[in-house]
Amino acid sequence: MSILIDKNTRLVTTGITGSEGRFHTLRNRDYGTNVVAGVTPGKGGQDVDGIPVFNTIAEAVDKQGANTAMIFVPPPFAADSILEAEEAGIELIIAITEGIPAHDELRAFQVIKKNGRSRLVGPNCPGILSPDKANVGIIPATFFKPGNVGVVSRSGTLTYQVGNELALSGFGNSSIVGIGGDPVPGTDFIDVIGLFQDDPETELIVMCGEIGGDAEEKAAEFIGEHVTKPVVGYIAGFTAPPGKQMGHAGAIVSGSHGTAAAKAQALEAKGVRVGRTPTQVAQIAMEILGK
Amino acid sequence: MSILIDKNTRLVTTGITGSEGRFHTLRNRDYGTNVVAGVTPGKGGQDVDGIPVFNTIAEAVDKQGANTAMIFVPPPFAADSILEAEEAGIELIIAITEGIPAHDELRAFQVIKKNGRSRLVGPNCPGILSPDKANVGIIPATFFKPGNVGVVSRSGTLTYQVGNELALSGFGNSSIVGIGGDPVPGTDFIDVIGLFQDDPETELIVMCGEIGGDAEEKAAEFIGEHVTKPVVGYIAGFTAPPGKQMGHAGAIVSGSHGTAAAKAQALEAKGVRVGRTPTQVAQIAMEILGK
Amino acid sequence: MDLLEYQGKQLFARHGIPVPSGKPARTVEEAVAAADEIGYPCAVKAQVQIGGRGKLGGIKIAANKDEAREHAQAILGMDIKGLTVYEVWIEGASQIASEYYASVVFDRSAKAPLVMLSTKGGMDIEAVADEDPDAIAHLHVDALIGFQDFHGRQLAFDAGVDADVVRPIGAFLKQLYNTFVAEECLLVEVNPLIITPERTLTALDAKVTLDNNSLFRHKDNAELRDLSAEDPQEKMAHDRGLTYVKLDGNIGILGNGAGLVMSTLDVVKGAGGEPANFLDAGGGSKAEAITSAVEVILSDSKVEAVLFNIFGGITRCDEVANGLIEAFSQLNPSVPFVVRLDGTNDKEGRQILAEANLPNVYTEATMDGAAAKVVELAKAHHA
Amino acid sequence: MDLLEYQGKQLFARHGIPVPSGKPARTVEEAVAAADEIGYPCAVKAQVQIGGRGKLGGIKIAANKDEAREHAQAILGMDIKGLTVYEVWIEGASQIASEYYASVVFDRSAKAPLVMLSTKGGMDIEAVADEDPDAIAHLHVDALIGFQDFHGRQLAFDAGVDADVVRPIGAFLKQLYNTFVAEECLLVEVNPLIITPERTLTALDAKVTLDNNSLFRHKDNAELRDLSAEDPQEKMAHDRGLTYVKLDGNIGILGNGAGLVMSTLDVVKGAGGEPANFLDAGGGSKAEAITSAVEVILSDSKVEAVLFNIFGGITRCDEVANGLIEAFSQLNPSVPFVVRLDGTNDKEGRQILAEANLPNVYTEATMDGAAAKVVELAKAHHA
Repeated sequence: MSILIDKNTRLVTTGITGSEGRFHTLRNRDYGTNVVAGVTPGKGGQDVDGIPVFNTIAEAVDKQGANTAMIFVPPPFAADSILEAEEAGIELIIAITEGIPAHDELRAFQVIKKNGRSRLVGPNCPGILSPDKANVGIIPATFFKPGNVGVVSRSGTLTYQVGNELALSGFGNSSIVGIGGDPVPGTDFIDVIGLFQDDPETELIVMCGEIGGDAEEKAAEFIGEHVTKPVVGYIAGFTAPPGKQMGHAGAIVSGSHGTAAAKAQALEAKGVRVGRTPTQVAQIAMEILGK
Repeated sequence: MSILIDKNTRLVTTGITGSEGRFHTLRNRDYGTNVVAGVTPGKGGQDVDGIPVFNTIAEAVDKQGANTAMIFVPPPFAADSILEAEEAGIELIIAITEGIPAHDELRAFQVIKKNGRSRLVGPNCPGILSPDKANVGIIPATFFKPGNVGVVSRSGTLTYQVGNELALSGFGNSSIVGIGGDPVPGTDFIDVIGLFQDDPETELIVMCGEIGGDAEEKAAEFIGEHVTKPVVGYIAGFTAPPGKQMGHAGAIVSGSHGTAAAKAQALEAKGVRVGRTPTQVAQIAMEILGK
Repeated sequence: MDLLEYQGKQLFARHGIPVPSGKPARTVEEAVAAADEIGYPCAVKAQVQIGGRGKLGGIKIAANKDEAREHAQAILGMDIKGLTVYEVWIEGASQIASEYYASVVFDRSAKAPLVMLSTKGGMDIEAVADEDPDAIAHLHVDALIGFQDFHGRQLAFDAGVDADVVRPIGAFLKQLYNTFVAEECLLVEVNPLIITPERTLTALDAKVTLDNNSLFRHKDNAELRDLSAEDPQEKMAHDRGLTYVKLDGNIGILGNGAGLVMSTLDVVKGAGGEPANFLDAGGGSKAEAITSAVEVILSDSKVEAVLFNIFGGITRCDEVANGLIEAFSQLNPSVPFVVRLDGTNDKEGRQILAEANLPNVYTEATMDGAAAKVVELAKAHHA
Repeated sequence: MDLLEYQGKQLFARHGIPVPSGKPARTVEEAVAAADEIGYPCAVKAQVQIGGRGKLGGIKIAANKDEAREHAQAILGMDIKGLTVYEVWIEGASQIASEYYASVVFDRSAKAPLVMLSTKGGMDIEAVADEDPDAIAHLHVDALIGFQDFHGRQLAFDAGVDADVVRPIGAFLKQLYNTFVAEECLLVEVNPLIITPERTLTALDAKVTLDNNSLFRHKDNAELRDLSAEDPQEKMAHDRGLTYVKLDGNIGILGNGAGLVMSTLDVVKGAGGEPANFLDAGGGSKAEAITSAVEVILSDSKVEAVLFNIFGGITRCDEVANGLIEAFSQLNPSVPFVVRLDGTNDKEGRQILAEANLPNVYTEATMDGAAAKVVELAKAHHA
């Protein structure tokens, strides 16, 4: 099994006629993802290498039964595209676009929460890979094979790095989920960890965090209360310079949260072993699963 | 039994230090309503004839356990007061204020719907009377006694008229609910009729409508599908001059809805007998309940 | 409050919605000066709120100054379906490639703003709605979320607009929606929304209904007036905070609360009478309001009898009685009054009336009885 | 993007938030002219984004023209905690009855704007937060609903402001929130928000952080600059679309993706090295971006070895290899490079590098191996 995407995924890409949208959509299809449509307003009726293009997402849902959307439009238009997917009834929206204004993200998140009919992953994320089933996004799939390790990460390239270390140690993956590092991610660590907990195929969960925010601290609380499967953590940024605080208000809000040390400590307090390098993560995984 | 208000009602009045707010709050208390607080910003710590006044509704909830709010503040501030009550966790908000801007009403309605924790009755309504239990609003209670007829009405004074005709015929009431005739009523006919249907004490439901909108037509549909108790209808405005349509758009939207004849017909098609005068309503009620 | 075309266009212009440049004029001289400034050809348009003014000669194109004068003379003061033209709007004549229809209306039934768009704009959009409803694209907007860019595209594609104007139409609808919200309108309607040969958009007409309850937040709008729609009696009532609609009969009606007044009209008509008006003195009517209301009712010379039907809630019957007494002392009416008082302080009210012993005032205990009595008195007075 | 005090105040003024009238100046003459125009006494305030400038002599009150000149001369060009003062802000001196604190911050954890208010304004609000957290009233705002009037009252009562300013404070917070939304800020902070002896409110300081990603919608804001904060290397990187932070070590680091770069810093440090910078070439890095990035890294003369750590997703390793080759042909670097390429088109990239046979370039298969190698090379180069 896998989480979020699999053989039932029917993908529509918004921004499919842009060069990046086209490149990665076709790569996703080559991998085996069921790409059923693309959307570019005004280009309805055209096709991209055989993939039919529509003017609206609603039309892609209506005519092609799309249930998953990959957002590849430029940042000024990305929140609009996310909301269009939401209103069209798309169940899973995966937003790759980087650089969306924070207030746009906030509004999109709140609308999705209000209506309660879609899940958003990202924005500014590499997407999701369920090896041998489907790949939606920009994760380089050749490094990964099916297996029992679920990976969730705030960072794109770091995900590949950690995933690769696991692969070199012989592990495959149930799914790899990039949740993105933007101010308002649609899906958090706890959401994905909860899905992995309920996924029968996943036997070990790897989470890759980084400095800033308190998503890792919240994940630690969640793991302590709800997760029975082993979790291995990694936090990037132990030696990074402290980020700029947003005025006194930022300091008041964040308190002692946010440093790599605080995050590692929060996770370890709930029994999560935290590797200090990607290589160590793989070593810990081997110890736990006894390979 | 009764619906919406009874001996468990713990009322807070916003705008209690205005002359109308004060007058009707004290009348409500004299009737036996459990008035626990008033709110006027800046007058916290004062009292109105022994009723403690607070600066915020949240404080009235916190200190006095208020669960029902009566909104009596002037129209420019009424939507704000409704939203304050909603955020403070008030379960039932009864807005008496007349003349609230339509867009304010729309926003307040949508917020209440989004959060799903409060019910709004009104605005621009006379309130609710559950005879011998509680009276919240401006309904002149002396005309009514407890009984088995539930009344729901869009109009204020027409409610008294119809209620009085029923009283003269010997009927008492479970509850009398004025839902108001404003563009965006918080509670519709169908909501109240549903409550009466589920109320064991109510044996007959009287609904008083008027021309305009399609609330009565929707109620007819609802009655046809969900209501087993007898319903008697009244529609004011058979001879009223046709109201001004809002442009062609208004005509397109409303179609043939909205006339008294169309409403009476819709109700009669679902087995609701519709009196042509308030006196006739009472006569039909007598025929049905066999008094 | 309904705005005149030119008031609506000026409001549109403030929000960046494209309209033809123009000027209003109340005299022929003003109209000619405006035409000169705008240039020829220009349109001279009667400013009245009624459909079909074009067919009745209320819109004319002037090719030069002489024609502008001639048209302004013809149109100013003319009668269009009972309305006198007090103002004209002079605007540059527009070239038209296509006529679309666009509107946003406060949809009470759905509790949401409804945006509509059609490529079949022009005079007969209601016929389009009847005969070819699919030709009008609809979209309800969640008021908390607002109108999104994709909504504009969706409507444009659904309506089947020309491909090259999909984005401009979407942007136009967004502006229209934002204007609807910012100005707290109940309706904004553009018919026709034209596409020029140069493929730009222009709102060639404007129909705007404002929410009277929101005017305290919109001082500029509150000062707008429509001279052609100002019936002196309705204006008098409005100035006094009363809701008054003139009807054709001879029985003056006063009640408190719109529902009760409508019910009273029905009962009077059922008793064989003809109401002369709808007058809602409102909730919490004080003595002065009642006195004012009597003055408004009696200013209609057709009135031959008056019915007061009061069921007090927030209104107190003693206040009503005192208002009636004051009205009698000021106006000394010659027609009979039937008064029915019930509700808050009804006993006090009846007592006050009994003690005042006004001439030609009859009290009745029930609404049905009061209606029967006033019909009888009106007939007697007429005879 | 963080604004200088005066830029924040000018932004506040556009939204009706009360600020002292003032003018910015970059020369002594401009400052004196501004002071003359504003009148005396006035404050001469150093425009740098760092706390404690007052204690370091960066804020002075001028009672007359001579003092204005003297203070401007002293402050312009001074160094405050490593930042050079290029601008001063001259504003009328304010009378202070009370000092409050008010802010709106984009709270990522709650996914909502957070509004805060305290009567304990002034220099040490963070100490208040630590020692007496109840002295700061908090409110998260639902972004779809917005800040309501009652929120303002609630905060004012919760913070315990003086009774006579409850409503003005509430209105001020609403303006502050609306500014936060309209300008798409990540932070607006007013400390102190003063109450004058006449009981009016004034924002005596302004701290505003804008969202760089939204600047395309805010042309005016996009043009604002903070001369004092412009490190030439960081500016060069920013102009080229790279994220660069200068550090203290001698090993230049380039990676793609912030997480991977941070991880690289950790691993290099773990191997005994000291990174000279953080440089994220971003997703989809093209050859030119890589060439630019090398130029930025080498512009730091302390760099003695460079590590490329690339794991290609949207970035293609062949592009990275070509960029590096181009950089070598342009810059002819004297320090050694360690390159680790994995991911999209990694084989092609390694092939290209092998064929180019660049001097002093070492390829490594793993991140750990690459880190060990670059540390070794840096030590050798340093020796």
